[in-house]
Amino acid sequence: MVARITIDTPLDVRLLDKGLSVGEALAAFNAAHGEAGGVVSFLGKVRPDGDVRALELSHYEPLTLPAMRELTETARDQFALDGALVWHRIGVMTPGEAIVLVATAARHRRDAFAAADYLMDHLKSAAWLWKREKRADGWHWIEPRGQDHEDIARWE
Amino acid sequence: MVARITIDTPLDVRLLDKGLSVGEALAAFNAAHGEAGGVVSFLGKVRPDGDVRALELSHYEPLTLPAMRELTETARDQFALDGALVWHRIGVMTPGEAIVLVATAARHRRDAFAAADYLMDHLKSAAWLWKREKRADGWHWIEPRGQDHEDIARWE
Amino acid sequence: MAVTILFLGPLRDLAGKQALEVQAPLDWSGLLGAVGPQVAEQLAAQRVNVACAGKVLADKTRLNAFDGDEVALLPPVSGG
Amino acid sequence: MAVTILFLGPLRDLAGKQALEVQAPLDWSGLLGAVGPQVAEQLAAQRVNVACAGKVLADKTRLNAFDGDEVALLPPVSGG
Repeated sequence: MVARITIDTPLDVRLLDKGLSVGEALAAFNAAHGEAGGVVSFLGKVRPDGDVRALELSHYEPLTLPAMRELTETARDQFALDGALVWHRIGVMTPGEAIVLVATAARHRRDAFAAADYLMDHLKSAAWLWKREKRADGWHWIEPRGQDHEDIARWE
Repeated sequence: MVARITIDTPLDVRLLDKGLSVGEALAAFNAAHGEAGGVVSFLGKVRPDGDVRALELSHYEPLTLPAMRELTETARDQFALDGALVWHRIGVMTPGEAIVLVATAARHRRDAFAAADYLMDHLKSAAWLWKREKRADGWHWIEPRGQDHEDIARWE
Repeated sequence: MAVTILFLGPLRDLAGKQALEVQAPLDWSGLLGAVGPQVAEQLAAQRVNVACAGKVLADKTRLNAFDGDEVALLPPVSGG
Repeated sequence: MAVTILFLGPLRDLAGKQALEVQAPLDWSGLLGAVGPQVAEQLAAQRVNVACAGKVLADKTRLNAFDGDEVALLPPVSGG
């Protein structure tokens, strides 16, 4: 595979307004962390639920990226990571498209798993993202839900 | 990216005697499970530990693949997976090379994480694989260790 | 010069606009007066945060925005 | 015809060979006699499993291998 993506920083945090190539991103991440014993990734995609035709994520630039960076640094320190990749889509997406890609590289498998899980549990509240769905009758904002707070409470 | 790998079965279990292209495998897996909300992967690589120059995995053909298939079916049923990929290298590998690639696709994130974790914890004992390392003074067999039993005990 | 008030997420629909320019300086009561009654009601609720010049305020009622500052109204982020 | 005994993993080094052909039928005492004292000692230990014709035996002492069967001696798998 021709690597069109290069990762040259241990913590690679990005907000993307276009589609992301998951295979290439993970190939680049693996190449950047050749010495890590374990690499875990999570890919979240827009689910084709009911009559949802599109999903839009809006964010507040001055807060979103710094918060994602801070979260990723915390995860690195807490789980002794060699590196992490945290990429989040913004803008309008259709079902099947990637929303979020997280990857963690660590010496030991358990740390890589725990860090990816931790990042996903905290990302939604750290990232200041608002979501709305387009259905047959127009756009609808997605409300906050209790599950997110429970997800974070797992780590306290 | 040109997809040179196609995945056309929900449970894709393979033993590979050559290197595997992780990016392409995961791209193919994602493409095969477009409707899954979450995809988790784990990649295990040969760690450049001390003076380890190479690692050899030997197996017993009539048991290894059926056991891996059975484990993968159990994981699918237990975690309501849309699909799973379980690829294991055999033969001689050098540090940095992939040993194992596991991917799980599920409607919900938590299931995909739990299933990948479960597969990794059970794979070593299910797979009937023996490992030896080549160091400066020759080949050494790796002994079984207690951690594996603890890993499996987490799920009981 | 002015302070820019930004309406994020669903507050944008409620305000009927994305941004609003008001005279500096701007404090909490000035903000409540500027955004219209519907947004003011949401702002008074605890779950809406306020950021000023790129920082989320620990106590939004102590807002004190100067010339050129951006004041962002941040409703709770979406679940799912 | 014959029964093939396969030495897996570290047992291969201990046996000094990868495989051995013996006369069928083969039972547990026949196996212990055929593999040499060092491998026999390992076999007697609980952690070495025995597979016959592709199935791991629940009780290896009940081995009963016929013509053409493969008997695999399976030491504990490696950790790490």
